[in-house]
Amino acid sequence: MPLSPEARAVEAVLVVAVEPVPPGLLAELLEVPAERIDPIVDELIESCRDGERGFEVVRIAGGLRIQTHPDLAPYVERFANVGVSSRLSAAALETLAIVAYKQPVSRAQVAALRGVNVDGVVRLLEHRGYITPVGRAAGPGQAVLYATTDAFLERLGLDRLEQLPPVEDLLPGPEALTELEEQMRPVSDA
Amino acid sequence: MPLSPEARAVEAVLVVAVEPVPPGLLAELLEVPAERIDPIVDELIESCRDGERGFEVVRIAGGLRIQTHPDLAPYVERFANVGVSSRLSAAALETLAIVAYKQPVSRAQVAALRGVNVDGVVRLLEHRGYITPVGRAAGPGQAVLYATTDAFLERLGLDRLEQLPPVEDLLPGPEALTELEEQMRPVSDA
Amino acid sequence: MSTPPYEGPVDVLLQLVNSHQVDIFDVPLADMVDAFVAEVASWTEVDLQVLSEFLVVAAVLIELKSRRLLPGSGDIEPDEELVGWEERDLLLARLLECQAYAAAADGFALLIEQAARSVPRTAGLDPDLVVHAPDLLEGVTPDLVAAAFMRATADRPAPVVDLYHVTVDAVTVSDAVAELALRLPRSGPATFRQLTGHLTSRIEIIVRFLALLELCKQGRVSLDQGYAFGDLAVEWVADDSDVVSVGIGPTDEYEG
Repeated sequence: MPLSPEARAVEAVLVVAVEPVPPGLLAELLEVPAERIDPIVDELIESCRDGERGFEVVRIAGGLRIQTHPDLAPYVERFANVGVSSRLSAAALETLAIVAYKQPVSRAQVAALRGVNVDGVVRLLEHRGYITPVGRAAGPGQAVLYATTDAFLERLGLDRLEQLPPVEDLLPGPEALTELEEQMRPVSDA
Repeated sequence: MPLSPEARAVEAVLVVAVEPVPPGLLAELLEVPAERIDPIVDELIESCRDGERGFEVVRIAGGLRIQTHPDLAPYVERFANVGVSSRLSAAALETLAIVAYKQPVSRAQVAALRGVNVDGVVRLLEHRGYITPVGRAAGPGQAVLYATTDAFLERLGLDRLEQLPPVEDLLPGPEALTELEEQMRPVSDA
Repeated sequence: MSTPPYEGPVDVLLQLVNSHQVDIFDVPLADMVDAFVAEVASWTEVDLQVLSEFLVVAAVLIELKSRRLLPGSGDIEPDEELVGWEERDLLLARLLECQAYAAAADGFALLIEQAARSVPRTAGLDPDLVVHAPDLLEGVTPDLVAAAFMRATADRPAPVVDLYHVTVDAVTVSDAVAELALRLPRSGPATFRQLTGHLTSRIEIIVRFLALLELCKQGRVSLDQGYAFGDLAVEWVADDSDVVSVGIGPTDEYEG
């Protein structure tokens, strides 16, 4: 049986969410009264109960999230081991390096530098304990700031962060950024 | 109708994947022969077709991934600060098209076609990960040759490069050719 | 109505060709210059690159046009006429190709727009899932981290001698001169068609032709054309002893 339009919208939001999504935010997004959310969520939870799908929707930490169904854990674990491979990809290593040298730094700042979305990689690095949130940026959005962990230093055989090899700061200056922006300018007739 | 155990396992893996998962890896994880994967994937794709769910499963850049259903874009956009993908300028798109169809191709070859210097645009496209150096031309100068990447396929929502329309289809028809030729013919008494 | 942004001289030509039945060699140069000047007037900063590219295209057009307008077109050397044809063919091919890629670019924009309506899941592993994965940092040294940082942040490549403008498969006139200087004394009189029959690319034929002109200028070969557009008779007239010392002066390299 197809989901209701509201349940589909909630599911879509959960698919892209990285953290559990509070019901209040869902009500806001769907523009429905807060008390309407619970039945919608129930419908969604019901639709993937009893092993109908590979994932389930759960209420957790005051929010909602999608997670793999427990009975499929062996596949997921095998994937985590094979799929992620035993080494970091060049992209992941670059993200880690940026965090190491620029910490504390937000995901958005890393993404701006690398020019791609880094949410998945940051999560992987955080999950493996190489980086950790250390606070929030001042200003609007209050982005989470990340820094490397002791485990990271330990694995690299370092005592202190200062022992990382010095690098010349090659970050493009403001004028280069402006140039990039220029090139990324949308076409005028949009 | 509940999914088959195999389709559930594939779905669980896709839920935790951060980039498209190649079918070969899925076969490995499920310990089934590679040729068994396609029907399993088809079953999964079918189960969320026709707006039954908030997401869809698609074949993209040679792998499989879960993504939000396009008709729910308004909710998703409102929720997620989607990526850092600003629009590409007309110049960037045209350069990308030339690289896509002529790859591997050097900057000089692209510049010769477009009639303008393309260094900045090529750098931008490379920075965004849509094109990448794949080697050097034989002969003097050993120009760097560029080709498109999986990120390019993902951005365009394509599974394989072969899904691009053949360039012959894009050429103006014979009547346009004749017309152009007419225009370029010197006066008859020359 | 909005005018499309100026994307370079080739686009200007394309727009002109597409907009009307404009004879490309009858392009109203004044209109073109006006359009360009209007474009320049809207700039906040002067882009020398675009300016010089425009000058190049304008110069080519003026040359082609003046060649047509000047009286006594009979005075034009037949070989120059030939070169003119080559230019037209190349320009035509290039315009067509540009049209195809412009169409492809429009298609790309559409695909990107459609694809952007779906957002992939990138949440990654469930946070409380216990994964006994091997240490991802195995084999990673501090130096590798530093190198990765340099890689990630080095947007501008270090200044190096950039050779990209050297064309991949350039055929040189001096090569052709050397080859002809070896072949002609042995083969005896030959025609241009015989000398170029085995060549497939247009640029090779043109280069061969320029090489013959070069040799003619140096007095090593005689060229004779019985009638307009007739085949060119080529004969080696220099002493054979010259052959070993083909010291050809500075010759140009042509991009193919």
